[in-house]
Parts: sequence; C-alpha cells; structure tokens
Amino acid sequence: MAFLAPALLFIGVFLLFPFIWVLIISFTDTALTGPSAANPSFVGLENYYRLFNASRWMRAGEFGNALRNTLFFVLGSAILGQAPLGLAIALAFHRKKGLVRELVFSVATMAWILPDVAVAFAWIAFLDRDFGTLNAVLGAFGAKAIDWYFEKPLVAITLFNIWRGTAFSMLLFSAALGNIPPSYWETAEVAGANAWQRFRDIILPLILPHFLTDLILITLWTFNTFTPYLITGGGPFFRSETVSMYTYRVAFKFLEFGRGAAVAVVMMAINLVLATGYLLSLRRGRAWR
Amino acid sequence: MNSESRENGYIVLQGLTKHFGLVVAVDRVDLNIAQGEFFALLGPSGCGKTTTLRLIAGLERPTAGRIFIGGRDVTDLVPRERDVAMVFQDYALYPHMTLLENIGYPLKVRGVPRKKLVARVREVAEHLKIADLLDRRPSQVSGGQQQRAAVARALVHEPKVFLFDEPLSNLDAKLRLEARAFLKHLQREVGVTTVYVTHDQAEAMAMADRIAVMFAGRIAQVGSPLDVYREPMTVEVAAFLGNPPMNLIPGRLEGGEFVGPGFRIPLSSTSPSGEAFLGIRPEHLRLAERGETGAIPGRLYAVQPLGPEVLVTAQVGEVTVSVRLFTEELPHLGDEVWLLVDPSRVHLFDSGGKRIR
Amino acid sequence: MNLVRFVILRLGFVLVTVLIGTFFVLPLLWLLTAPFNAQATLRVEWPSPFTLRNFGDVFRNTFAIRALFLNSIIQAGGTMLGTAVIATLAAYALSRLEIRGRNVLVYLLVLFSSVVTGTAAMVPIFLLLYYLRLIDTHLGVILVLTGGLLPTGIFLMRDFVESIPRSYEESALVSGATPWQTFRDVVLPVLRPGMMVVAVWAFVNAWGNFLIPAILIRSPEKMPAPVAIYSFYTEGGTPVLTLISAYSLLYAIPVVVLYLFVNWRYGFRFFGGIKGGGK
Amino acid sequence: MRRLLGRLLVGILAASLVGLGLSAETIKLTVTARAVRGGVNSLLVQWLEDVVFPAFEKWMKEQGKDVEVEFIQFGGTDEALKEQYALDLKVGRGADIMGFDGFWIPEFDAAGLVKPLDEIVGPEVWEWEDWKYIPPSMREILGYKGKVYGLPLGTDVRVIFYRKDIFEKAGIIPAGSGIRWQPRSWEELLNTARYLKKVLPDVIPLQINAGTQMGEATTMQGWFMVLLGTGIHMYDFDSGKWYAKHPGILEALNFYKTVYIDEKLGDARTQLIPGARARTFELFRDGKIAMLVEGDWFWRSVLAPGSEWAVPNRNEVVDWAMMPAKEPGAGYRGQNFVTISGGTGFILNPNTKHPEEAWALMRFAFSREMQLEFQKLQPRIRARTDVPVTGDPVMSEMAKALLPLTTVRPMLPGYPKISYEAQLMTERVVAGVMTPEEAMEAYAEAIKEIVGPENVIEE
Repeated sequence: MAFLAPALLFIGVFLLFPFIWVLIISFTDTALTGPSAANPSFVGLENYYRLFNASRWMRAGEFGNALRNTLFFVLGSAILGQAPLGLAIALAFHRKKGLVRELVFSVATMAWILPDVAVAFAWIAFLDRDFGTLNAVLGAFGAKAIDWYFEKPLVAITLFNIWRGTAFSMLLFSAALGNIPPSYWETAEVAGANAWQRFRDIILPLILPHFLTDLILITLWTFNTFTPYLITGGGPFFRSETVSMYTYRVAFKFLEFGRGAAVAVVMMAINLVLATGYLLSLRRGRAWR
Repeated sequence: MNSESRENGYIVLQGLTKHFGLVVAVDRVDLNIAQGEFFALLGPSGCGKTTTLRLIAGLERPTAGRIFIGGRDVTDLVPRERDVAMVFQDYALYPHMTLLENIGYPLKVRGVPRKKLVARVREVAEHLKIADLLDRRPSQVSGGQQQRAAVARALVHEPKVFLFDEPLSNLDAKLRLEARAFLKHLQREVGVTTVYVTHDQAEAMAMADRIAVMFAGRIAQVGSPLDVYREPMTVEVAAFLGNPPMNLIPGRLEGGEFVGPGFRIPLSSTSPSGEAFLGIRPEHLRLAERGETGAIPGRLYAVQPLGPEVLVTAQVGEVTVSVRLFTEELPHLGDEVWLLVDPSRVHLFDSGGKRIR
Repeated sequence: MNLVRFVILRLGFVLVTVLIGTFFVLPLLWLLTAPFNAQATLRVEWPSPFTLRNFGDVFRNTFAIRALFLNSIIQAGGTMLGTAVIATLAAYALSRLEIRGRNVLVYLLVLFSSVVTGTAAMVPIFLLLYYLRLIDTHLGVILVLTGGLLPTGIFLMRDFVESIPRSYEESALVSGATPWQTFRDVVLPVLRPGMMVVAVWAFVNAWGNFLIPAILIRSPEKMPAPVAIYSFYTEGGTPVLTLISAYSLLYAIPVVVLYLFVNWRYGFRFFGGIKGGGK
Repeated sequence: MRRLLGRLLVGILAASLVGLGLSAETIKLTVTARAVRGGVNSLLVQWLEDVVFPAFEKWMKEQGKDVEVEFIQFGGTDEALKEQYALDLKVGRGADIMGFDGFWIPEFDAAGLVKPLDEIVGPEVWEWEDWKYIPPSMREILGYKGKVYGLPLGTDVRVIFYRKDIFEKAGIIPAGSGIRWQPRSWEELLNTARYLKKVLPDVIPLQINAGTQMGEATTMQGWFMVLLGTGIHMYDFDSGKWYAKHPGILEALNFYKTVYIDEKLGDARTQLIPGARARTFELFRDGKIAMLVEGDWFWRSVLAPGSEWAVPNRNEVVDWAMMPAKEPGAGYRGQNFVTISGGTGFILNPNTKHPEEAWALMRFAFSREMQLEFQKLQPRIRARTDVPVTGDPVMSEMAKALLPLTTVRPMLPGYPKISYEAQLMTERVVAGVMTPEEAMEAYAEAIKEIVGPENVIEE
C-alpha cells in the first residue's frame, strides 16, 4: 500500500540500516580517534568479552554494575512507580470532570513534555542537599536533610523518572477506562461489590492488555532513557550509572565505537527479551477475548 | 427458481464465492434481482448475507464467481465505478461533518459544484423531512434522524442500486415500524433496485418483493415473502420464518401416517416410510378436548396473552410447540393440553431437512 | 454513620489529590522563580530583588536566541509534521492491511527505535547523512529524528486508527470516493485528535533532543536550543544559574503553549473518545 | 505591506548578487573554538572578532587579497567539541583553523585526522622569523613526535591557592604581617590542614582534585600534583613505558586516603558530586575552603572580577604557594616543588582549501602585536617570550617561579584513556570502595589493556 511506503523508507534507512551497521562494527575495534581509527580491524568477540569479564563484572563503572542499577531503576520507576501511580490517578479521576482533574492531568503532563535540559536543572535544584525544595519540605516536618544525589543517587533518579513519566501511563489508563462501558461498573456495584472488588474483578481484567502494553513501553523507555545522566552524570562513583549511560560513556568518552556498538547490541538483546516476555503474556492475557 | 435468465435480471450473481482464510462465507451463490425490485437477503447472523451485500458493493473481492449490474460485469470494478449506494448498520455518518456535508459527500466526490450540491441535498432532505437539521452534526440529532440522513446520503446521487445493511437494527421498536413503512414507500417512489440485508424475518417479509433466505453461505430458498412463508423448502427456512416460527415435531412416516410422540396423524398424500419432521405453524393449531381423535397430547408450558391473540406453549415429547389463539380471552387450561392439527396445513420434511412432496 | 464515612472518604480523596498534585508541581517551582531572581541559587525563593534582567541578558546572546526561536522551531516543527503525517499514513495502512504478526512487527520497530536512536548508532547515522550530503542541514536533523520517532508514533496512532469504524471508509468508497479522497475527507478529520497527540509528542521529543543535532549540525547558526543552552556555562563548564533558568523557562514555553492549545482544542488523550463525534 | 515585501525582495536579490560577487574572488576562512560571546571563553571571541580579524582582513587587503574571516562559536562541552572535530575531520570538513587542546593531538594524529603545519602548508612554515620567540616547550604543547601542529594561546602552571583571611583567623599567619605561607613537604601541608580543622571546624582545610567528575582537572590539578611529589611521572620518558605499579603511586594514593578518608581534611563529597568543580569554586569564594590546588586560570579567570565566583578583594584575601614534594628533594627530577603545564591553542585543518591564507591568519594572530592585544584583555603566560605577563604581578610571579619546574603530560595516543584510569583510581580511594593497593591493582590491569603489558612498568 502506498500509504506505508514513506514509513518503510524512513524505518529502513534510519533504523534498520544503522542497526545492521552497529551490529557489524561491534565485532571491530572501530574508533574515531587513536591508532585503530585509521584502519579498524576485526576483533571477533573481544568487545563482548570485555563487557562480561567475570573478574570485574560487578565493579563500579563496569557493565554488571550498570545492569544492576538499571534493574533497580526500571523496577522502581516504571513498574512500581509510573504504572501504579498512573493507574491510581486515572482511577481517581475516572468519570470525573472539572478543574481539579484538568489541573492534575496538566501538571503531570507538563512533567512529561518539558524539555530534558530544563527539567534536569529543575531536579538538580529540587533535590539539592542544602537548598533543595524537597529537603525544605521534609525539614518543615522535622525530618533530617537528605543528601539525595550523594547518598541515594539511584533513589533520586528513580523518583525523578516516576515524576517524569507517570503522565504516559495516566493518559493511557484514562483512555482504557473510558472505553469500559459504565454498565460493567454498575452491574458490579448493584451486585454488591465494594470498590476494591470492582477494581479487582471487573476493571483489572478488562484493562490487563492495556496494562501490559503500558508496561512494555515504559519498561523499554525507562531502560533506554538518558535524561538522568543530565542530573547525576551516573555518579557519584557510578552508583546511578544505568546501561544507557554506560553505553554513552564507552562509546563517546574515547570515541570507541566498536565497544559502544557491542554494548548497544547487548542492550538490544535485553530489550528483546523483555519485550518478548511481555508479548507472550499479552497474548495469554488476550486469550479470553 | 433459476428460471430467470441473466438478461432479465438487473443484478446478477453467478457462482459467487468468498473465502476468508479457511472460512467459506459465501458459497456458490446464484441470484437474479430484477430492475426496480426490493430484494431482501434474510438469514441468521454469520450466514454470509452481509458479505454478499459487500461483494455487490465492491467492498470485498470475490474468491470466485461474477457480478453483473445492469448487464455490466462489475466484478473487478472498485466501488466508485459501480454507481451503487449503501446504508450501513451504524449509518457511518462522519462525526466531523454536518448533515449537509454528510449527505452531500457523494456529490462532492463526483465534483458537483457547491451550489448545485446544496440544492440537491436540500431537495432530498426535504423529502426525508430533515431539511431543518442540515447544519447539525450527527451527534446532535436523534437516532431516527441519523437513519434518515444516512438514507438521504444514499439517495442523493441517484444510484442504480441501493444496498441496505440492517439499517433499522439500531432503532427502537416503534421507530423501526415507522422506518419500515417509510423505506418501503421511498423505494416504490424512486424505483431503484434495492438489496436489503436483515436478520429480522418480519422486516424482510414486510418490505421485500422477494426474499432470499441464506444459511451457512448458501441460498436455501428464493421467492416472494408469502411463497417462502407458505412453502418453506427446508426445515431451516421453516424454522426461521414466522413469529413464533413453525413448530417442528420429530417422528416417523408409516403407511400414510405421521407418528409422533403419543399421536398419529393421517396424511392426505402417501410418502415413503422413514424418519421425518412434522412442521405446523402456530396459527394452524388449535386446542382440542381430551381424547379427540388425532389430537396431540402435551403438557402446558406457558400462556402469553398478547392482546389480540394468546400464545400457548406446550411440551410435546422433547420439543415445545406453540399455538396461536385468536382470542382476547385467556383459555382455562389444566396441566394437560391437546392440540389439533389441520392436516391440509402440515409440512413434511425428511430426515435430511428437505421438504417432502 | 454513612455521612461520617462519606466525609472521611471525601477528605481522603482531597488529601491524596493534593499530595499527587504537589509531587508534580514542586520540582517545577525553581524553574518559575529562579529566572526572576537577580541572584539565583538552587533554592526556591521569592525573587528578591525581582528582576527581568536575566531575560535581557539571555536575549543579548544572539546565538542562543536564534537557536531557540528559529532553529529549534524549524527542526522540531519539521519533525512534528513529518512524524505525524507519515505515522498516520503508516498506522492507517497497517491497520487496514491484513498481515499476520503486524502487531509484533510494530513492537519490534518500537524496540529498534529505542536502541538505535540512542548513542551507539550515531556513527552510522552521521556517515549516512554525510553521503546523502545532509550534514549540517535542518533537513538532515528532521529526517533522522523522524526516522527515530516513527515507530512509536505509529504505535500511538494505531489505536486511534483502529477505533474508526470500517463503515466510515466503506461508506465513502461506495459513495464514489477514491481511496485517497476517503483518507483525506473521512479518515484524516476523524484522526485529527490522535494526530495532534502524536504531533505534540513528536514535537516535544524533537524539541528536547540534544544528541542528534549536536552531532549532525556543525555550524552554530543552525544549532537548536538544547545545544545552545551550553553557552550559558562558564569557562569552567558550570552553569550560570540565573541565565540557565531564564533560558530554560523560555525554552519550555513553546512546549507548554502547544500542549495547552491541543488540550483545549482537541483534548490531549490517547485512543478512543472519538466515536462520540465531533465537538 | 506590499511595499515591505518588495523591499525585502530587493534586499534578497542584492544580497545574493553580493554573495555571487564574493564567491568569485573572496577567500573565506573559518575559525572555531569552544567559545561563545557572552558565554564560554568570551574574551577569546572578543579578541578574535574585534581585534584580530578586522586587522587581518585589512592587512590582506593591503596585499591585494580579499579575505573574510568568520568565527564559528561552539557552546558545547570539551568532550562534545572533541567529538565534533573527530567527526568533522573524518569526513573532510570543519573550520580552517580549530581551537584544540594539546593533549588531543596524539590521539587525532594516530587516526590520521590532523597533520603537522609543514605538511599542510609546506616547508615555508619555518620561514616565519617569529619562531625564535616561541620556545620548544611552547611548541610541544600542540606538538607530537617532534612535529608542530599548531600554536598555543599560552600555558599554565598549578599551585596551591589559599585564603589568607582564614589563615590569619586561625593564627597561622599574623594579620597584616605580609608573611607568606609555603609548606616544604606533604607533612607540613597536612599539619597546616590538621591545625585548620581543629581551630576552624566549619572550614574544609584542603581540597585536591580527585575522581572522574572533575575529569582532566583531577589528572592535572590532583593526581599529577601529588604523584610528581613522589619522584615519578605517570610515564617514564626514558624507557617509553607507563608506570602501572610503583611505590610512588601507592604513596600518592595514601596521601589522598589521608586527606579524604582517614583524617577527613578534605571533603570527598565535593569531589564526587555532579558540578563538583563549580561547587568547589563556590565554597572557595565563600571562604569555606582554606586551600585548593588549582591552575593559574583559577586566579586570572575564576576569581577575577566579573566572574560568578569573583572574590571582590581577591588580592587581599587570596594568596598562593607552590605544591611541595613529599620530602624536600623527593619530587620529580629531584625537585623540592612540583607543577605541571598544559595548554590550548589553534591548529590548521588538514582539509583547508586555503592553507596559505590560513597559515597567514595564524601567524598574524600570534604576532607580538596581536598577542599583546590579547594580553590586555586577559593577562596570562603567553607562548611568545617577547610577550610578558603584564598588568598582573601575581601571574608574572607564578610564571617566574614555576615555569622552570614544570613538566607536561606524555603526548601519546593512549594518554587520555590512561588519564581517565588515573581519575578512576583516585575516585576508588576517595569514595572508600578500594584500598590504595586494590586501586593500583585495578589501574595496572586497565592500562595494560590499553597499551599492552609490554609497555608498562611494575615495581
């Protein structure tokens, strides 16, 4: 179909082609500077071997460390953060209209759409140990100031990412709930189900496919997001370095693209595993339809 | 029934077949629809009637077979080249357009100048009594008005063929009756060949000049509504038409008699022995006294007073049998009832469901 | 008794709403106060003395202003247009095309895009654009960004497309419209809210993207805002908070305006909500 | 409205005609560097655009050549600029003259991305009579393997800056005495810090850069300044090998451990947080840090009037001292005090279409006259011996005391990566996740991977 042609062209040229290129150079010592830049050579699996060098895999600044941080980050911010919070907001304002809903939806959406650099600065200020708003608020309740970016950098960027990304889940669930006929709720209500039972027995099964879709997308996005780098730079001492920051560091610190490409390929593989897992459960989740 | 030749059919389907993957939606359908005829395709959901309609419209490509409209082979033409109009079950009125724009759309894509378009739309809309709604959007008018707008859109460019896909099923009962009459009247008036798909036998009978009853992708019977009603060719057709439908009691044919559960009925004509169904319409049964000869014994199941008539349902053997009594009074009935058959009105079907005779 | 329960529930709801709202608003306060403060720190404080001088200083940096009000608008606008149009076409085609496994296909593309638009593929993309003679052009940036955003754009668009009843298009076809007329007159208008969401989403992503323009644009007069913001760093590579915050605020405004406009005009939401008809 | 449109059209036509005219005869040169007017390195832009370019264009005109010079501002980070250069040069593009950090040269040369001046312009490069004012040490800043790739804007040295006001408050220096503080060994330095910590617990006594957040600042202002005090360099210039394991490395790491972990004389957090350097400057400005090891631009740029970290009465409250070796005479080359120099400057793009004019511009900018102009804007140690540091006695004094003692980074392609490993090594110690021994082990392992086991020294 002619309608599909431009998209196929774009995707072919700007996605598939570079990906194949990345795959190829991941087996070489391609670099932009230094001796191997002049004539890159095939190095087999060396780039991959260096990633998984068991003797120092989990050391700070190595791939294993970044992977562990990413796991915490994705689990905490996407799966335990954005999705439930987004669902909660969507539920709270389901079938409600008015100013309050507009306000909450708008500020949440703002957090989602404002440019990276701007929100990064806002968050640097927000969680600053000495001047930060959060510590000021906590202080008002008598809590001790927390040195977020130094003591709890991973928690800090997780918090940031919840803030940043909840809007997507909220909008998605809001749309999903809007598509459930009101009679479904009412039937359950008449049948004597309380709010929790209505949620568990009626809403949850109905929005399960949406839930999985949401999880796929936010997991992938969170896995690959680079924005927290603008806040912590992965530090201190690599305690908040995620895999995407690791890729950037490996590829760009010394412009060693062969190594960077290998990390990208591994990232791709992990993404693929994640997505496949979700897709399988999505298929199961839709079986009753 | 295929006596009409291709020449005198305005819409002709020849061996029309449509497969969706492994599913055969339409199976070797042959039909001749005369010019100006109001033709209904009747059948339960999933029988292939809508697919047949869409094949005529050009929205689906047939797997095999040919379609002729007005003597022209349109099988390989796209919808716009067939000069047909279609009214959809959900009306498919575009939410972003006013009724004027909706109705005028077929003219717009034909390049009719705006002024002429508006005039024509107004003319049609006046005819359909929705002229004062033309500035509104579909969401701002009632269901009946939406339905008229959809019809107006089909009417506006004076197509050679009207195609209706269950156009009344989204209306409430009262409106539906009104719309029936309105559509039938309209069709007579404009005289455009019409194919009308419905699953509602009453609708089909009330409106159509002829009916084709479809089951499982095939046409079971074609004929005028009364012919089909009076002489159903298969058990399925018999069971589909009428409200309530024909009673069908399983039994055996033995020596000129039908033997059912607890009764025997002598038949006017002799038939070969074997398993068979006795078909009898509810209005051709009446209540009898206990022990009357030829009476069918049954257990009372329900009595439904409908106003001008009373519907009595009884359990006979394994099946329920309905009796329509033209009385306004409720009969006093005990637990057991006896039903008497008018032997000249019975239908017999063989074990394969085919009409015997 | 019931009244008490109602009041408690109501209060609880209000409290939770306030908490959630606060969580989303608090981090942004700094962005709203610091630009007006002559001596901005990382603290949120009422600007004293209140000043607009920071904006004056920002506007004197012609490089940054050109980046924001010309280059970023061109690049993000072009990407928005490209993504919204192509994604709509493709989503439409995909949803009307009966291909087995097309859902998996879309997911795979989303997967690809999230990795390939990352850091690692920048080298091939750079060389590719060099061969296409598109280095240091707005078009080059627009093409690469569009390519990267398309899969997710298609993904978001797909559900909008699938919520359009087939009968809309069929009715147009039977009315005598060509496929292109059908798309233009019937599908496109109904899809507009969806396109707007995808457009805003694409604009926002292009507007904020640093890496792609930083690599593909070589001359400063074509640099967009996220790159230009680094001109408010000192020689030591540290941000000048007054100017950074003022510039960030200016930089955020177009996105906010766009969102508010689309939300007001079409409603910023996903999937569905179309069937009810035009408002 | 229509008239306006008409005028616009005429304007565009005229401009395109002029453009055509220009392209026929005018030579267009471009210069780029990490500098933005009103932003990063603003003074450099001012100097080039307001002084050098007009004068150069006039000078060329006098010789009958139409040359137009444009400065392309770059606002990104150093890393981003380096990446841009690599990409530009790889595809044969980029400005004719590029602002370059000296230590990038070997890496770029190995990739074949940059070329020495005489390979681009020809041997006539050496006919420039002003070479005699540019000493070999200055030529090496943008040099590699004895070849010269460009000319440096100047060089720098590193010292300990200290707050006189804090020292006076603590009683280390009698107020108004004019006595200057100068430690002779690490022990003396640490004792001063210990004393400050005891007397003024709110003040951070000593900050010496560590960790990867500080980037090259850690290597130059931190690691080298300590390591050179143990008698070794990162690289043995005689054998051409890198020190991977050495008692000197351990001593240096233990110095860090003493400062940041054992005695908390410095604040490790300030070293490791994002924006570490800005935070450090801020603390120094506010009198929260007593001693800070930094380069001379800290004085001439960071603390100078107009900067956001300006100390208004800088000359009264800030003074400097030389960084001592571990023991007197134990430093690099047997020195009592140590320092190291680096520098940035301009190189010629090997892809330039106008090598002759580009070289002319470079010569012109590095003429005595132009360098003196720059000196008026920003006094510092310049590349030419006939351009003294004027207008700032502190800068002159630093240059005089430290230039004889200074050394440079090894100009080798592997250096940037090894420098990063050194930063990482200090970070591991300062963050307390490894002992000095473990950190050195990891460092050795890493640099063996970078340069090969045959190119390291393990003692």
